[in-house]
Amino acid sequence: MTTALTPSMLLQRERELIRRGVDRCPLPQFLMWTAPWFALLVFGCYAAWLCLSQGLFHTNMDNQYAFGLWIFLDLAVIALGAGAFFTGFLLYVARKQEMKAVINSAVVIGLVCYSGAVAVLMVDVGQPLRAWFTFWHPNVHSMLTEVTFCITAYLTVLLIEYLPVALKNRKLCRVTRYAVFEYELHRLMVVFALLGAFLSFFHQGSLGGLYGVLRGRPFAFREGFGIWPSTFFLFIVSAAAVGPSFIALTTWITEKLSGHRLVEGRVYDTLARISGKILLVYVALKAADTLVWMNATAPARGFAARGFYETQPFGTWILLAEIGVFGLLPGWLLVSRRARASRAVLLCGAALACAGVALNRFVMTIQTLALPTLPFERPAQYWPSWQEAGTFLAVIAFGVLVYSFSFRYLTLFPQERELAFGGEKE
Amino acid sequence: MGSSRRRLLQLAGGAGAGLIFTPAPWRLLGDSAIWTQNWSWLPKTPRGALTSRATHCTLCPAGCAVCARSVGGIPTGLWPAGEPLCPAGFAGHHLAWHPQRLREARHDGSPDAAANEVEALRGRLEAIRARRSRECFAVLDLAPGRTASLIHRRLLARIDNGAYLEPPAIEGATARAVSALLPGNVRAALDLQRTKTLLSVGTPVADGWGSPARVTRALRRFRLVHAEAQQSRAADIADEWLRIHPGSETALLAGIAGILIEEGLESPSARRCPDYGEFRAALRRARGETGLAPDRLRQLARTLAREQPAAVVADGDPANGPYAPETQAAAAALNVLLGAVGVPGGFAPRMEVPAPNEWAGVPVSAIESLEDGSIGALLIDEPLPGCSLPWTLVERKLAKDALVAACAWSAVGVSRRAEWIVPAPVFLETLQDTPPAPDAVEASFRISDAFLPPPPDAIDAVTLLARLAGEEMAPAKALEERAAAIHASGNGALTKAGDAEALPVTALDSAEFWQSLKDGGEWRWSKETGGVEPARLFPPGAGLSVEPVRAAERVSGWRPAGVSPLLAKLWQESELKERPGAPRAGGSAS
Amino acid sequence: MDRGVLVFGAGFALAVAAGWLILPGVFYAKVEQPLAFSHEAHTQTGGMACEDCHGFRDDGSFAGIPTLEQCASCHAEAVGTTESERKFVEEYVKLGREPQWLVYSRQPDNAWFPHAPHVKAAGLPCESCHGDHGQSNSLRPLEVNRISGYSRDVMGRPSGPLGLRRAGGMRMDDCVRCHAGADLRHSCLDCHK
Amino acid sequence: MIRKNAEGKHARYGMLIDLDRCDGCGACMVACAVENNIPPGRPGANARTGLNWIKVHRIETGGRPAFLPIMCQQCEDETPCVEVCPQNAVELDPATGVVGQIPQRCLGCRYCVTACPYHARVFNWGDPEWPAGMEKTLNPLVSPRMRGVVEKCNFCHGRWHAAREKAAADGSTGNGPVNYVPACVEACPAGAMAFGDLNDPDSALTRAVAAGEAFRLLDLLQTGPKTFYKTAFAAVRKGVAGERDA
Repeated sequence: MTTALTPSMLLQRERELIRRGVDRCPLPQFLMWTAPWFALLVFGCYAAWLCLSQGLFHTNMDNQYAFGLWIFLDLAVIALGAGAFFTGFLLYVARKQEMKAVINSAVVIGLVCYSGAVAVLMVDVGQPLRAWFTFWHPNVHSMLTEVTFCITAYLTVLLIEYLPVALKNRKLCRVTRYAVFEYELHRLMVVFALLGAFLSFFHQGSLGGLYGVLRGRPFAFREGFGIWPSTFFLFIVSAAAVGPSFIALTTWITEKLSGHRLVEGRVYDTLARISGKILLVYVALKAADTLVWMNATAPARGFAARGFYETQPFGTWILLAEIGVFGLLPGWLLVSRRARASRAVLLCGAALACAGVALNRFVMTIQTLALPTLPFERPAQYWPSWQEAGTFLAVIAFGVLVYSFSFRYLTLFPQERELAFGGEKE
Repeated sequence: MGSSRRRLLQLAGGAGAGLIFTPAPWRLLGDSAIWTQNWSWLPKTPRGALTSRATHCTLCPAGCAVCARSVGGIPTGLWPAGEPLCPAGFAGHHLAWHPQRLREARHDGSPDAAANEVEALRGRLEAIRARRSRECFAVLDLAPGRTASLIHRRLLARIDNGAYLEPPAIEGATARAVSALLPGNVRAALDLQRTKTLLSVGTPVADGWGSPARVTRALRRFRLVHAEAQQSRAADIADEWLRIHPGSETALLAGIAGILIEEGLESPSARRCPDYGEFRAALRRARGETGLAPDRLRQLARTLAREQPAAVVADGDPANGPYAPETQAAAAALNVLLGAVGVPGGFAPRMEVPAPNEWAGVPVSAIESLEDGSIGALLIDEPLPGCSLPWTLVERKLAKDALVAACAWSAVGVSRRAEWIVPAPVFLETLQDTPPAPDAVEASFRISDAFLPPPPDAIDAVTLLARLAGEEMAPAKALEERAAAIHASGNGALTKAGDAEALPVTALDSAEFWQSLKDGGEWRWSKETGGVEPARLFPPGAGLSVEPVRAAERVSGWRPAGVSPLLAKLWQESELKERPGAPRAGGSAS
Repeated sequence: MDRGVLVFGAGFALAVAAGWLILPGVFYAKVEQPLAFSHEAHTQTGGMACEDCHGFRDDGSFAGIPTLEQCASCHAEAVGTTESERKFVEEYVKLGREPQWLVYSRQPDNAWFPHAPHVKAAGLPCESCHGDHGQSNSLRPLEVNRISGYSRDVMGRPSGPLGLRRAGGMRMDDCVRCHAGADLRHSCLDCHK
Repeated sequence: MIRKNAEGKHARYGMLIDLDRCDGCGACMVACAVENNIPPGRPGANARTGLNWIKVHRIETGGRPAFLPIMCQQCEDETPCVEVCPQNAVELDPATGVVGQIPQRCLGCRYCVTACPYHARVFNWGDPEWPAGMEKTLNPLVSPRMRGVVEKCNFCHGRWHAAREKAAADGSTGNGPVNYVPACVEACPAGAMAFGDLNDPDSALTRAVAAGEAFRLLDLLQTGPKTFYKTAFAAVRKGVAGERDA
């Protein structure tokens, strides 16, 4: 007996979904904002469908560049998505109460990054229907097995962490059973945060270990402790360093787009300070590891270190940029109180940090494959095809859409009502 | 209303949870993964008895002995049987399934019945006879030297003013130039298996010249000096590569000849030639710039004179086609000077495979020798890929309303010019034999048997010509007659497939001889010929000019890798055949 | 215990019952053989042995299902009176058309099962893998998995009603059970090609 | 390392390639493609997207160029590709020493392709396609692969199977090493390739390796390759295996 839905009733129904005391732009304007992203999503899904239904010849990958650019973007997105586990870790373990303001946003960003990355992996893998073989016939020596286990496990943890955020929606929490379930779940968040931190610790590390164990690629191979190469720990520290910065960036972007303040200044300051400190630790470890690798590990395998930087365009500038410009500089910007005071410098430092970690992932993926291993080989160029680019743009579009809908209908920023609309404190 | 929907949801929830505890979802997961290995569009390997039979690969003059392994009677691979095979040989059994294989007759591109072509040709033949005009009925044989070629010439003799044309071939050009110097109509061939030093000028020794696999195996045994302007594959494998100026081939040959005479290293048989004095005078006038240091040329001449038996081959290079007659004459003269003519290891007289006496037919005429517009009807016989011919050469000779028909393995070769094309049975679909190899002195007769049925309306050029000449002839019958003629001649010996020792022909009766030939046996006849003296140094009327070679019509005539799509592994899917320094097609070697 | 839990339980029970009893059948399509054939008639009344029709070729490879001309050597004319034999002689032997027998034991294209090592070297009887097929009086329809296209005797766990194991065994588990025992199990390459 | 076990049952097949005899004719590549049902190149396939289990490289060495056939080296010391494959689709077969690639379990993540220093692994970027009718000429000893899986040389394991069946048919009951020859070794017109069992002390391969004339590519990576190369010219060895400071 649903009566005909007149447009005005529709708008009214939709406004009831939005949190009380907070206003959002009218629905048509919101749909105007999401339309281009939907188009991008459809275009990307078509590109992915081509790769899935006909074969990976639609990409420009080949037997030398077995991992394409979208694998580097995957790794970068997962590193940036580390904000979720680290913010959770800071809030529930390190008792940093400011994190409460951004924890929901961090969870959504984590969910978006991980689900997008797994979706691209499903398109990149030659036989997605056999993906469960890794669980059924796992090779315990392989880093990729560990990555697969931990990423899928952490994805479910993220979904579980996303549930309470979703169930607090104004309309949903009217159903008593959901509200009770949400409350119970909320009390268990500490457990999930710890579980998420543990799983993220391992798969961020294993993504690094993927390259560190390659005895066949002296550029990537690193000695380590026990079965873990040094890149295992470098990837964890760099992910933890860049997580808060990315949360700060996305919060600032959302503030700019929504037009009102979402978090207190203190939250930015804490995020930046923690991110800067860990970044400096990472830069120190990275420098040490590079020295050991250049003087001991690679030469022992018959490869002089300077040989790695003779193939254009991977000159020594890429090493200095990764450690210096994108490592030391943002680290110093984020750590020094004076620099952090101005929001622009803080955000610029955060952006540099994110770019630094992305560059590290690029170098470990693409440069490792570009460098010849046999003496007579000639380096080769690689350029992604539109299908590759389309698939990854679809993932970005998917992320933006999920974040936009979550921001509109769920409470991502608890302090928003009190800061922007003078409502009572949460 | 609310409760019924909720009940439905709860029921569905229960069912969902229950399904987890049944095999259904897990079997679905398992079967879909197994489905990915059994897709309907993936080909299944054939089933049937694995058999292997000896036969020969007749895709090029070498005629290597192969063992054809088959499943259910269909060959799945040609493997070496005692002698080496070249890359094209391993994929020879794919020719019958080649994607460009012509399977039905075509008239101007649209499918048509094969019989119509025979009628059209017969009608044109009657028209030529009726008009009593000068026009002739020509057959252009793109695989000359086979038994079928002899049959063509015999049948053309029965058709008044029939002409048998051969394409200008690069291979054996020097051998033909040397034959012109030998007394009588003795044919010469390079006895490569016994050569000690070979100077090849431009000849692509490493790319399918002569008997490719035997050349590869013999490479370690003789010293190869290769002279060419660009770094070709032959330059790669040569022991010494002389980088000469483009077009300075004749200058090089004349230079070496001059040094030999200057240092008195030429062979006595050369001095005895009547035109020796005239040749020395011509040499003094022929001074050319080769781009090599003079002492290197001198050192090369001394090596050639010292490391006997030495020979010089200047057939031509794939880029420019056959060299000008002056270059080949200079090469022949140099061979005479080195004493390489008529002796084992050099250009020895070639033993001819006997043929039935009544097979005398029209003479072989080159396309240039016909006057323009004199061909009323042209039948192209193209049983194999590999021969490319500049069509302008033939077009000039065609009459205004000439009819061009073809019996071809596909419609993409030279036959694409033909108005009528009829599919011809190819290697392994019909009995075939090979022309004499340019690098084999002994006479040999080897045939490949028929393993597969040819396409339904395939007609062999021999059968078609026989119908026009009102005779019944088929390739198998022709080969059997030739085998009988060989058996009647009583020369040579037969090596049965798989045996080592050779039985003299006289020890077998004609039927057993023919049967063991079909079962992959090989007839060989070699006779130590006494030293044949070259009659002269220069073919009459040929000058010695050293200005750059006139680029003849671009005729490759080589056997490129058109036999099977699998040869793309060499030419497209790897960097093996990339010319050094060529712009990178795919990218790095991986 | 309001009605919701009961409804949920009902859905649960329904799904489990369907899953275990009906679904396994749905996974397989039954395909009839082109002709009715009785092994028993040939072995008992005909007095023949397995090797008479399913022998080894001289190069050691296994000949498998007899060809038409092998059958025609006895059945040029109808020997018995059964309807299926008349149909065989009329429609196959006279027309020289090879009957398209459906092979229960057709292994996937990527599996390598040579009979010689098993029958000659190891001396296994046919029954150890083919079960009582040799004594069957009629040919049961071939059950082909609708998704993977493989025969039920060859691929997947024997999920008959209530998962009872079928007689004989040409599945991978059956091969592995013997090979593991006889120290013949080194790697996938032993049987996969 | 798979040492020969007590009853001498295990083989460690290896290859010895004489670079001075190889003249880059490519017969091995075509023979390998025919034997292992490798489909012809897709339209637009090039040296990096094409399917070749054995690739012959032309290498500048200053003087006469060298030709180097490279296929899977069947490494046996913590084989890089076996270590990294997440679902055990690649394993070192203890009975033959061959590194087996099982296309039915490979899910095409291509991690092994990045792990292999010899670039000996190729990926099926699209479905294998043969011209109509040519699938009748496929070799029944080898099953054609499908799209989305990695494939590599397995020393013609189909021929090892056939040799085992022939041995059993001829009455042998043991399952000791069998003698067979891969397609490329049978095909090489220059006789540059020799195949042998490294566990068998008097095979030509073992003698050449023991005599020290044979060298291995990238041996400092300690992956234990079992394909040995031999050349009399130092320039060829430098061009192929790089600087030899040791």
